[in-house]
Amino acid sequence: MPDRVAIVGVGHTQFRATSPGLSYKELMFEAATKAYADAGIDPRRDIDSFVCCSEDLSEGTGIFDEYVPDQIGAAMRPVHTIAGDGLQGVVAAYMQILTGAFDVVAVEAHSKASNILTPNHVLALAMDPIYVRPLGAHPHIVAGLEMSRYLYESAANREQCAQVVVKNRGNALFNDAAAYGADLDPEEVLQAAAAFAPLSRLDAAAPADGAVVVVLASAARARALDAEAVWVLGAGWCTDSPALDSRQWGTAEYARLAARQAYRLAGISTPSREIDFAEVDDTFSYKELQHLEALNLFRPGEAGPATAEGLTAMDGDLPVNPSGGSLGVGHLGEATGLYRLVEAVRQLRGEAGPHQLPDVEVGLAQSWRGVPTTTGAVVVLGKEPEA
Amino acid sequence: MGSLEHIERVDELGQWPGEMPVNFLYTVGVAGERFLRELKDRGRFLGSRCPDCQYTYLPPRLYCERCFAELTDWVEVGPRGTVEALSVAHQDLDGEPLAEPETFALIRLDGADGLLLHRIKAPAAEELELGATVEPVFLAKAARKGSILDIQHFRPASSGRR
Amino acid sequence: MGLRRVAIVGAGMTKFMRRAMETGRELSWQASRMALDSCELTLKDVDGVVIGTAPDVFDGVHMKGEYLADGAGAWGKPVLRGYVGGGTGVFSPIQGWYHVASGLFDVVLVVAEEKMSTCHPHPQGAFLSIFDNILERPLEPNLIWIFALEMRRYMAAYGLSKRDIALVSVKNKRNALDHPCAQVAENITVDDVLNSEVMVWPVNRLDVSPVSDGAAALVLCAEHVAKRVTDKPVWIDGVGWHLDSAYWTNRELCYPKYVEYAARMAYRMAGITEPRKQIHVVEPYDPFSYKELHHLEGLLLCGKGEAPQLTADGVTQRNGDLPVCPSGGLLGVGNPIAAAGLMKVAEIFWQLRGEAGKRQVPGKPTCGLAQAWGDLMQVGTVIVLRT
Amino acid sequence: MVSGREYPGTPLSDEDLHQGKVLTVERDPNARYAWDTGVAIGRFLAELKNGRIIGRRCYRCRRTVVPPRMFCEQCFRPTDEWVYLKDTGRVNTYSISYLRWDASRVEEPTIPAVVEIDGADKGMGFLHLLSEVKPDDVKIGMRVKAVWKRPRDRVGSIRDILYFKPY
Repeated sequence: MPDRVAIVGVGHTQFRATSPGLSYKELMFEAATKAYADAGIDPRRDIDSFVCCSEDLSEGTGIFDEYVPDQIGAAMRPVHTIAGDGLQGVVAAYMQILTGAFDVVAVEAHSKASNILTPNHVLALAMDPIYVRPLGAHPHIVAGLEMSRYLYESAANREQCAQVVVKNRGNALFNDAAAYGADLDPEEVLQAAAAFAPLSRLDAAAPADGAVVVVLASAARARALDAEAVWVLGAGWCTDSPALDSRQWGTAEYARLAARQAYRLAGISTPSREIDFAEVDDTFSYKELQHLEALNLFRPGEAGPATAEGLTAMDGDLPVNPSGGSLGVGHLGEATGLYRLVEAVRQLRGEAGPHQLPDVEVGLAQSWRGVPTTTGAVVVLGKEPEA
Repeated sequence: MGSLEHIERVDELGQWPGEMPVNFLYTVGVAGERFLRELKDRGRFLGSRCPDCQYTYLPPRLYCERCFAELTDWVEVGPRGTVEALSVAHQDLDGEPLAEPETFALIRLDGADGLLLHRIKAPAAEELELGATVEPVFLAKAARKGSILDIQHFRPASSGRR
Repeated sequence: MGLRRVAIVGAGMTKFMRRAMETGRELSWQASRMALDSCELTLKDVDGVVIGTAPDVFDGVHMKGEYLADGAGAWGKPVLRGYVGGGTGVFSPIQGWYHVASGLFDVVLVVAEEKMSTCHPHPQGAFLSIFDNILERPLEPNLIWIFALEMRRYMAAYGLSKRDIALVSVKNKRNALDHPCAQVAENITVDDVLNSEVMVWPVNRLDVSPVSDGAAALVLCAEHVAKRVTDKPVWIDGVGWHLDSAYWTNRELCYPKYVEYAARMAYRMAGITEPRKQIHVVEPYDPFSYKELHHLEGLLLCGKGEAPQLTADGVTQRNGDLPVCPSGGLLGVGNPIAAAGLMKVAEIFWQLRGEAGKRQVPGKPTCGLAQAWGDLMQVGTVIVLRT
Repeated sequence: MVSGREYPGTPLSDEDLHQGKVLTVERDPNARYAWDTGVAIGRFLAELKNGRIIGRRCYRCRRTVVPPRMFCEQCFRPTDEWVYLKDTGRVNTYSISYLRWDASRVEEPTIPAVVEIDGADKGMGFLHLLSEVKPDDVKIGMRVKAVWKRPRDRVGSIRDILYFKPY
């Protein structure tokens, strides 16, 4: 069992569909300023290493990692980019601290999705150039296909998926940072225009702009800092086949394997009983259900009925996405998972304000990198260093 | 926040346009050459099989992703197959509504384990279900280029033995 | 220090080529499979994977790490893609090091790939997008501008001539004649370099490494595994990386301070106090002839402005007192960006094991170093290996 | 190195690729963007349109920097005030380019340079072009002055400065 690592600071901007008054550097500076204030540290003195999460083509810059250090206090320091989701950045920081060579590591991720004029053309460049792209399909066809397979295998239905949308956009009404809170009923979701049937327009999270910074520290440093620590109990990450032809379609195999690694590190054997709430990826409504089953929080086929019964609502047995999720907050690109981690930290600190859950001790944050990937990460957090 | 000054009037907001100023030319690779030439020249599907993992890749691969063996066992699969997932696209890449919705499917060709993504055209595509049997419609031989688009689309299989 | 020891036990690479028939995934598999075969391990033995690959605009694939994952052996495994521009190739084993040193992984496959030939009409076009999108791209800079600007500054600071610098190309291209994977090995003279076409003065065609396709891979493992699989482990004793400010036009370009900081970090970890005495063979990054000299100075292997004299005196020849780029380097073997950096680490691995064949440096070296550099003349990555 | 082993990889010639000897797929990425210029660069561009170069000053480290930014990368704090700079400066370094951005060749070379701007701290410059000077006559440390587009042609761009020339 490795030593514990703590989250000692979190900061983020508001999330909105556009952010026209600020450059990406200025967004990052705001999130970093808040996170370092939260941790009570000076990055020029106290942070040993920095991890930024980005993909070049999401930024429109050939080697984007060039442009990250200055606005997060990282110029002339050990800095590296993870071309991945913010939670993958967190595991990179976690490992660095576990080596014993680093005490404090900061992780940054952001979204300037509004600056991409041809987002689906860009996303199509992530599809196989020989066998998939020539078909000319919108990349979200992958989600439509996966949803059809998931509904077929799990016996979940579109109504249950619509209830995920209603719940998450409703939860977002109580999260000031969220971009897309709305008061909907399931019928309105079901009647939304078909996009990639069975997926409707309202089944998909809309993108939003914003930046997130998180500070991690070794146990010794966390105790020395005047910050309220939340502990990383376990972390896991995994990739299934990147190719459409040989991946698992009905189940989220990457999430199952990532959770298995995280639970093993956290010493969790019955996640549905030991985890009090979860922030899971809901880039598409059905993904929340599929992910809950892969995370072993519900048995296969049970996440849909459980959602319909309200078990995943704010006042349910296992609240899921009290933040509003990506459907309610907005999809934050590579910052999506990192913001979920921030939300889990806030809940465990009792600082979630109007969407605070009562009596929570252990929370889970999970990410998926979106279509067409099969990559995801899981971090289990707790109030105390021992699970 | 963070900074000491901000833009306070919308007429001071600015954007700067740009693009990725390149084009791409991809080789189809060692396994792709064999697969696409067979498609072009003979209208046949070749998969590559890993005997240890008992898995037949389609499109074929040079290596087994599960055990890293080099795959040298090429097997003919299809042309018929089973629909394993279905989706109807209503938007194009620009997010604009398609005049005619298009049906896409993941198809498991008979004898393969891997799934092929392609278009389905059928008189009543909305009535198609998972598990349906489909068959490819190829371009005329002279028009084929050694591309996945040498298959125009799949369609529900005419009755008869698979 | 108490850090967990990490060994390199296997290495593999493809030929470096101007244009490869293989897809990037196939190249990755070829190098990875060779690396595993070289230490008689199989994919089953691998717990985690690190992918190093530089800009997505070369391969023409968005989220390139995802695309390459199965070829890199990541099916169903934890995989991260780290990214520091041209520094990526040496950073990827550093990232592998923190995976194993953290205690979470016992065997990690490190894979680097680049397929630049995909980019048309010329890969240099992709480099336009690495410049500041608002203040520099409108000036339509060519990549070589910034190196010419840096080279000019370096020459001016120390009164160097192009002749002093051309010796590096002559040496490395000749060394590469003994490398079976080399793309541009040849026997040339200083006058050949000076008479080759001027690209951006003071940079001539033969001062520059080529555009390449290729892949390389290493197998890293924990001490207890290393002792089981080989009697010749090579230990990663020091790692360092630093990223300087993105505002490159505000920095003194004549000296790579970020390389010095990265080197000092690695030397501290490895207990190196007198690098010139304690290090026996080095592979500094040489995408341009002057960069080898620049980097030898940044690595504190000689004084500022002294590397040209070292070169003129033959000290850096393969049979010299401090062999530099015995592989043939990027100038001779080729420059598939990330793969070229990892090739340098593989070369030190082979040199320390006495397995470098015709390229073997005399004197049974026991300590070597590889270094890479990248971004806007901004990042240094350094790894110190010992037998 | 495992001696005698055949290294993998199948090299192709340019003809193999372009004359159909191997199969290929083409793609125009159509990856287009519009970046928010934000506070610092937005103001910088607006001032260029006015024919002025503006920087930003940090009260803690007392540096005046250009290009301007709203944060100080040395101190990690907000920068404090705008400072108008001169449109003159010194050549920090330069080169002579026979290549366009896409690697095609030009007959008449261009002269890219880093120009340190008067009024900013030492070493603070930006990338631009030199002209009205023979390439062989350029020297590091040479004094130069911006040559601006006519006011009505300026759009708020780094190219509102045509180039710098000796003065």
